[in-house]
Amino acid sequence: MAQIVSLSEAVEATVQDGASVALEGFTHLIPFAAGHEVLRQGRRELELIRMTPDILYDQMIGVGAARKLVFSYGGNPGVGSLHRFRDAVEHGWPRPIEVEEHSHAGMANRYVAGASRLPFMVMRGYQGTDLATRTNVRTVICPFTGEQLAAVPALNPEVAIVHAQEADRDGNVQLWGIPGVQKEAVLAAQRSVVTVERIVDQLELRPGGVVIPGWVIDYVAPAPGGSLPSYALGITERDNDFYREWDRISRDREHFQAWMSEQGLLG
Amino acid sequence: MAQIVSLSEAVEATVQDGASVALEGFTHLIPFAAGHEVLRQGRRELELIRMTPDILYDQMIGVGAARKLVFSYGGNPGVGSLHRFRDAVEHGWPRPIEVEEHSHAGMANRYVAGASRLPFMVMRGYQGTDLATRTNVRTVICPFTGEQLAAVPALNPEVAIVHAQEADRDGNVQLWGIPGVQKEAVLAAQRSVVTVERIVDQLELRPGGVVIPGWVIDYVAPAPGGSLPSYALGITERDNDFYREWDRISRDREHFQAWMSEQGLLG
Amino acid sequence: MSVDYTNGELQTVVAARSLAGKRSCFIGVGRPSTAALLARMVHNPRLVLVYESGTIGAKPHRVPLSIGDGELAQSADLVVSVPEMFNYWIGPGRVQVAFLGAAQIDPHANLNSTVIGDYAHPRTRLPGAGGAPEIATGCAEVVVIAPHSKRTFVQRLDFKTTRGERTTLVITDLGVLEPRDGVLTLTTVHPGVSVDEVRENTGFELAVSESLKVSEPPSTEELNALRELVSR
Amino acid sequence: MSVDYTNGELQTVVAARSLAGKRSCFIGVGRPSTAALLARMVHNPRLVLVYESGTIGAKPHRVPLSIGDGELAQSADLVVSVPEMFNYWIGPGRVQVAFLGAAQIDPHANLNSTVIGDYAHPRTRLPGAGGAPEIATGCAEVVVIAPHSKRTFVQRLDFKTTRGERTTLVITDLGVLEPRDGVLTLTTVHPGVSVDEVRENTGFELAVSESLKVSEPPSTEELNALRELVSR
Repeated sequence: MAQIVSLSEAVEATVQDGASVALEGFTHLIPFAAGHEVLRQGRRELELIRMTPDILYDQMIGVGAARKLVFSYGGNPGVGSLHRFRDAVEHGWPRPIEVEEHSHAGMANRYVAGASRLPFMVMRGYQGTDLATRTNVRTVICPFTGEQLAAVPALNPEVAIVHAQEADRDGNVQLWGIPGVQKEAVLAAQRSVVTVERIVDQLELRPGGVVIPGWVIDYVAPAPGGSLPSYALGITERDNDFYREWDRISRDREHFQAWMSEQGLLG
Repeated sequence: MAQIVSLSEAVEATVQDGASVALEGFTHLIPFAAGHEVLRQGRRELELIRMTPDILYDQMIGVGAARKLVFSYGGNPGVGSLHRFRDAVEHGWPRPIEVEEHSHAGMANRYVAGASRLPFMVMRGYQGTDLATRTNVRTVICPFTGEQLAAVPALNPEVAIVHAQEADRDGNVQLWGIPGVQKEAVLAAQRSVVTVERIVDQLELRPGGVVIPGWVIDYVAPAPGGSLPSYALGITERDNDFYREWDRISRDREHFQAWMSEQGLLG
Repeated sequence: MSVDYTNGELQTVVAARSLAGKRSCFIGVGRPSTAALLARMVHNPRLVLVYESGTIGAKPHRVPLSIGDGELAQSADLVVSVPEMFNYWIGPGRVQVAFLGAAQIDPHANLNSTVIGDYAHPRTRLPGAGGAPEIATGCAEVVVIAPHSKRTFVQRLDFKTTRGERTTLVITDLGVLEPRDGVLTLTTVHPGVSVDEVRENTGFELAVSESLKVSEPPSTEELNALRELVSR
Repeated sequence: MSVDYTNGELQTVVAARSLAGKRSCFIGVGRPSTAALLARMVHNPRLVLVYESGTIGAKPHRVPLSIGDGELAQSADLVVSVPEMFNYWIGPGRVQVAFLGAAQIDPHANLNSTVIGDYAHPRTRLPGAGGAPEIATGCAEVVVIAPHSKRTFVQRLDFKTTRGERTTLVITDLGVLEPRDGVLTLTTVHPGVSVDEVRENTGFELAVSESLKVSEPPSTEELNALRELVSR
């Protein structure tokens, strides 16, 4: 049963140095507040997992918190590069980072396998591309048709952190809008934290609402505005200007460090 | 793009003698009106596919419309046996019927494979049971862990027929309440029919609403009350008395035939 | 205080008691449903009820006739598709206890719900597997609820539908059996039931616990709640 | 009547025209999104727009900055999870046309969006595969929209991210290439663009169609709609 605690308690209870951590949210409901709390607590050597690294992981990589990145698309959507991610991969600054990359379909199915507690999932993909030789994918033969398919290994992060619009006092969570892989991430992880815009007396099921019952969540933490500059549909608006602004902030190492320091995110 | 037509036109255009037909609806939204129309049109030699055969398939089997039944649970839920199904299997009356049975998990994953257009799906199951030796299931070895898992073959019926609460004039469908495997059945089938309680100008997304866009459906046909004695949540009520009454009607061959004849369902 | 009750009522009450302190329970229709609803009324108001129709956290007021009754969907915390139910919830073992029934049960708690007689030419065609095989290997604890008769408790199943390894309790109208070294063993009899009576109604050689207990009769609270529930 | 326009505008207009008569299109952000919205305004109001964020049948009023903008979810016919998007919609080929971009494209329309330089020590780390590999093998027709330069059109990719077999059109700011016997061949140039200019900006030996066409310049309607759309 989910405990409702403060964000700092939730992060302290779940994220240790060296942990594999998935902060998910596919272009929506990105758990910025939780990621920033991980940085404030000074966590290092993390294996960061996320389909779409986005600004949050650029920040976490830029301060050197990550040992490894598991992902499928590392760009600033609609803007361009993630400069801190590039700097880490291209120049090892502030530290070298190991990358394990997949396609979106591969990552999504890795989460499906994880949520199902199956060791792998079957899909069509990877074959005939250089990805197949560079990442953790194998093949499996269909025992009915003989077709060779891709097998992707289950992803079971030690910690999954997602953001949602609301939870009730028992820790039952509801999110709506683009649902991404958040449910799968929570169900695949060994421990989970959901940050929410608000705690309500009773969840009222919404159109498109995805409910995650409190008894499969470890911690629920209120974090109003906790997905900004991403957004929580119906509550906050995506700060597109900041996404553009990040390109300027992050391009230069010193400028980036000054900005992160100002925000108290250097850990 | 779905054509909106009458029920008889939809059935005539899709269900031929000998076809494999899945009429789905997991204890809710069972497409009785469509199944009865199949009988009125006199279709025979059908391969009937359905997780939970229920009264509708008891009727279709009882008049001899089915050559084969693919299923996972053939009972009258909460009441007892499906007597016509039993009579067909036990005594070959009115004709012998071939059965291919699975577990619910197996059937559900066969539909998932079908909807994904993959040749099979992986799951844990069947091993150590007699089902494994009696049905169409094979094994696959996880290329990462070496674990042996069950592989179930894709189910791609020639026709899927489901019932939903409403459609708009473009044939976009919405159903809510227990969603079963209806979406998977429609996406897995070669041709699909959705019968609906009503046609509305505009779908208004509901809590728990499952939308199937008209462009993956072939025919939408109005059939108000079309899932009775099953039900359409929010519109009709399950006729539990009839489910109990069916036990009496179906127990005896002649009584059954008289009842079906009265209903004009002897084809 | 003594209260009159049937052994069927006691069977339901004993099944309900087994859910005290449990987090979640997977149930089908009939007596298992009644027992689980009774558990929520008397022993465990926070028990999460899961039906294979996809309703998780259902809170029905009446005992449902089918696992797809509208009230289950309307009162549930969430309603999921059947593939999601088996792949994300049952398979990974998120549901703690499962209540199952069966037409036949063997000394190792394996179950038959497929056929009586030969598979190709069955004497009685039963409904089939349904969700049972994966529920019985997915849930941590399986409780079988069955009538106690020689027809049900057999040395050898006509068809092995469902594996018995996870079965922790078999609750009948005569008593309770539990696995001891993998063999179902009578550990409890209902008040007024003799071991001989159980033996006569068991189709395999009955193992009996050395510390055989007698079930606590239904309390007034349990019986009143049960009867009120059934009358709804 | 002659209207002033940029070749970038014409590229968008030509991409929009390619969606006339199509049922559904998978799009990313940037020029593909603009082209698809323009197609819905001018050529094909019923075109179903699909974004990998899970929004199917999105009808955005403005060109979205990201594929996850709120307006996409709010205007969609349905919104699905990412696993469902790839497993039930993209993989089975339910979406007819895909618009893709790339940093490098080879003569067989294979794409690189992973790295420039060596994989282990890249000169430029690009965003990576995203949805492209499975979109490019799932959709029946793939349209690549790319700037025409020697850096983009290369003989040999630094990394093969995405396979080119299903590519039907490559639309650039200089013209259009189509596969002929599996090799990208210049079939159309934009008005005022010479074959030599295209050749100079192509990093592999350029095949040119014997029946080379010239693109129709944007109509007033197309150009007005495009400029109005971009100004929203």
